[in-house]
Amino acid sequence: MIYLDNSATTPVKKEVVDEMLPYFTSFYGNPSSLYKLSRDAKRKLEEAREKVAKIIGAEKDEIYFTASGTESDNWAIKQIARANKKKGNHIITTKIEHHAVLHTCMELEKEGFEVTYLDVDSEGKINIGDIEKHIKGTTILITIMYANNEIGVIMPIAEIGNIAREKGIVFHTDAVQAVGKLNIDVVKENIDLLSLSGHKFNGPKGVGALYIKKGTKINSFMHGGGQEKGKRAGTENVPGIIGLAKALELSVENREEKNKKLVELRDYLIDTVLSEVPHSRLNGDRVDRLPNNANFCIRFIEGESLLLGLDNFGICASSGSACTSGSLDPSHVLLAIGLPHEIAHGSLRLTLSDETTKEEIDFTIEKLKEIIQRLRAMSPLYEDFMKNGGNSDV
Amino acid sequence: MIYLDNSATTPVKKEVVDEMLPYFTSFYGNPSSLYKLSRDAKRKLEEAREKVAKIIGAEKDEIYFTASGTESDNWAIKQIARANKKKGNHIITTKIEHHAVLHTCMELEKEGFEVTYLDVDSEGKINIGDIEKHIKGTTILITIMYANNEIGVIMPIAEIGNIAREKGIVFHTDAVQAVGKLNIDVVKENIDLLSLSGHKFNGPKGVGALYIKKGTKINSFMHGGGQEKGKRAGTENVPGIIGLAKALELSVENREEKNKKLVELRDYLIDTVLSEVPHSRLNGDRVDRLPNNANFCIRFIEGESLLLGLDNFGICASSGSACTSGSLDPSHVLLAIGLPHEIAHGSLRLTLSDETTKEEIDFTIEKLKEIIQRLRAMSPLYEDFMKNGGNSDV
Amino acid sequence: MYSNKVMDHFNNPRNMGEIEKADGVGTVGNAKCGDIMRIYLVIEDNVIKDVKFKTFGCGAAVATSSIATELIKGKTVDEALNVTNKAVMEALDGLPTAKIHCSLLAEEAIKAAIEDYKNKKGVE
Amino acid sequence: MYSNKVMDHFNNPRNMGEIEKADGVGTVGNAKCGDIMRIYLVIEDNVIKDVKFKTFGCGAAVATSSIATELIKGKTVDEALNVTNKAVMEALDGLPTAKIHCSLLAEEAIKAAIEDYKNKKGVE
Ligand SMILES: Cc1ncc(COP(=O)(O)O)c(C=O)c1O
Ligand SMILES: Cc1ncc(COP(=O)(O)O)c(C=O)c1O
Repeated sequence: MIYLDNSATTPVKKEVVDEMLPYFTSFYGNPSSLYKLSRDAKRKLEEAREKVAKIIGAEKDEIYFTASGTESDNWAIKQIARANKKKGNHIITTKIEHHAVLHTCMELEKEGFEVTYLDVDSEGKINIGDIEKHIKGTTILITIMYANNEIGVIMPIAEIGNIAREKGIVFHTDAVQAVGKLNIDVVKENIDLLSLSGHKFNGPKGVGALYIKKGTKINSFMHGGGQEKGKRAGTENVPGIIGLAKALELSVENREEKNKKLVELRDYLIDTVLSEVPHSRLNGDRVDRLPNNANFCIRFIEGESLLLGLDNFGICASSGSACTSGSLDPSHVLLAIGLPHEIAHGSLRLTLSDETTKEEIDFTIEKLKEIIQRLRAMSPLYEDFMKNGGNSDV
Repeated sequence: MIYLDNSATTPVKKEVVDEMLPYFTSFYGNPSSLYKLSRDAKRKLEEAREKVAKIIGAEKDEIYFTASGTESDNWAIKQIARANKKKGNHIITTKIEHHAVLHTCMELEKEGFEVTYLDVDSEGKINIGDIEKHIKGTTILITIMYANNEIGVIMPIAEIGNIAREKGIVFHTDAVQAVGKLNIDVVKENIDLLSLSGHKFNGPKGVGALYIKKGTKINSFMHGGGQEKGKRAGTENVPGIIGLAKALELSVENREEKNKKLVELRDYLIDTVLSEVPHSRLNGDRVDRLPNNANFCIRFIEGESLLLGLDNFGICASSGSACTSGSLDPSHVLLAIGLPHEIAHGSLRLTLSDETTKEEIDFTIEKLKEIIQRLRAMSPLYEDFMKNGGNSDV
Repeated sequence: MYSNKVMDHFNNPRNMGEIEKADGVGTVGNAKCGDIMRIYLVIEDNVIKDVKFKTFGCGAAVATSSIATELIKGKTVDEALNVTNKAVMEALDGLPTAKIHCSLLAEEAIKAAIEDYKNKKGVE
Repeated sequence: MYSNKVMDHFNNPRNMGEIEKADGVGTVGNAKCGDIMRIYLVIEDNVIKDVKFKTFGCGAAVATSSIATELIKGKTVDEALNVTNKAVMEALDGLPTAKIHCSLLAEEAIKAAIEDYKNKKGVE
């Protein structure tokens, strides 16, 4: 099997599982309890908090563990908005956020909040000037992702943070795809809230975190017991949290070196596909791009067929975000960068890990070409295109 | 170590961990993805849903996985209330609910909902007539726990369900302490929503479920991707869910037999403590009681000291709910059954598992008596009591 | 998610291709929605002697086109008109709910090709 | 959560007990809040010759009472009056935030016992 869907989820590293295991069966105490069994769990929990904090430049007690990137996004956006309702009702975000942000914003619209969804250009980039233009007296929150999950584009977070801080507006970033891969410093980048999710960096599924800068006015989202300093109720997922922290620690070890290798392999993949597959294009900015993301549109064929073809050879890939599969509409991200529907349907995302090899990439490209040829031979769109002289290109 | 805090949390059974393990490292696919790796995860996920459904008498697609009992409670209560706001704003609950229910209800009061907190009697039981008395035209939700986490009292759920159904009011029950231990049938008992949590029945922490009867009008709580039929966004905690289902399956195996043994041991514990520790009393109804719960008040001493003393001998116990430790107020449950503060401070909860042995109970009682003696010798309250002739009893 | 039958037809589509001088050609669907089906028919004595298809679309779209060509090959035009999307689905051992529209598309493609044949015949 | 020092004083409380004919007895706290401390003093020539305590309360309450008796034993009354809750906490290598009130209680118990002594002396 060749796993090239590391932005959808990642395997949990063996070292991570080993670190978690004792907390299922041996040190299983409820961290809120008093006895030694629980104090051991509690200590490890706080160590995990410290590790996570350090890696993003935060303080230990600014980290709150949640159950997913989605929960972190929901908490941050809904409860900042509701807590600051008296100050204003306007939120700024972009058109290419993950659904965890977009659908949450739409939900807030039903409650009377006003949301500006910023456009992006054909490379997926926002115009910084646009943010300033849309800020008004009622703007209480800017939520813009650190890096996009589909087309890999990295946003100018420090610049956005600067503007937000200057204007006194709370700034949240969904960094689910960035944490572990990019060097993040919440202080230098003026980030007030940041979402992350364990399963995106070889940690377990079902555990995430929200960084909340000290002093930020936010409501609780989960009410109940006094866990997480009374801000997020629910018995702590001790093994999950330990796993998340361990995985994050591993992911930043030799990060530069790993990223250098990743970028090389990614660029090799991109260059080869673009040169060897006719009528293909790269989606997302070529430079401000996650080191492991390649996203193409392959004209005249449809993404799901391509994925099924690849699956026949044990190659795992995706077409748009894993979350959007199952929907009939093509990805909102690809539409936002201006692709027509029929071209957006033919998108292919390959996301690498630092264990991906050149051999795997070569095999994938070889199979990709075969499958594309087969599907194009079957495609009435390709037939029409060729009959018309084959010269309108993307 | 002697673990007698099984209502706070439980160890994950080895068979459960074994079932989960492959889904961390081998079958790690995102269930929303298309390829075989993910289809395998998805299939197992749906099997888990089916298992859980069957055990509580529900249909497979009435089960939604969440990240905790707390999340299930928050979702059920907040989003039933908000979805039915136009019908009315009145909620009925009891004074002895878990904080996940109580604090959620209090939060709703801030939004303009009106909440009736029903009294309980000295045994922790509600008066069914009270519910009927408090129902009015605006009542949209009754939320009453299946069994209490502190004093173990079991509520007359079928009777409550009957009333709710008759009056057309949605009925939610927090069954976090009951699931796995008691025989639950959501259809026969007319339950519309039911919360459960994996770590209470030897499953993992950080995973729970909410049963929502088909056709119930409820809003989503977590917005984002289309997981859980679009009702609860977030990448599914596949290993956690698999673990929850496996643990639940194990917990109902030979349940009657296990419960019979548990009740015997529990009663032995209760009888021995009550007869051998002067000035002790049992909290909670003696009959309608969880098979594994014993909860005492030991006069003239304070609970934390007692726990520290037991911890010195490796005995894990609690005083009030694990979640309420850290708070300075004595348990709201003990106050609700009418205990004065100073007596409520001296509570001790011992919750057994089917692996608890008579030897462990005997050892615990022996140490308990020593510690109580030591603490009473240190207690100015006991000094005063003895000087006054030692004859006002609980 | 897909039955083995669907995957078989996706991987080994029957009657895939183009017929240069077809008696009827029908194209349905819309690239915007991600599915286009085209069916080519050769009809002699009111009987479908040959049929080919081309499809742009998901696995289900390919498989429904493929099975549809099998279902109508050798049938009379009237019999072919009676092939419903339900028959297409049954022949594939079912489809996921989200993919039922593909079977409808296959039914429509057959009808469109036959209509084209009838129009052309009418003109002759 | 508790330092080793706290646990040591909880497990081996110093000067625990009662003094039948104490020169001063102070009781502070409230059973409602879960802590009561009582300190017995024997005072000669303005020096605390003996001290005992009884406490109903949590681990921190027991430990702060215990350490407080150590801190004042042999001290003059005035020196004892200067023992602050901070000193009590430091002597225990710190306390969890939620337990700081116990150290205050210990300070108050000392003061109450000395006040009782002064009152009694005044009356004599
Ligand atoms: C009755 C009851 N409800 C809810 C909860 C909360 O469940 P969880 O710990 O999974 O958040 C608990 C346990 O803590 C409980 O005992
Ligand atoms: C950018 C982004 N935000 C949020 C999420 C949601 O995170 P989770 O899957 O942990 O709910 C994802 C992944 O699915 C993501 O890629």
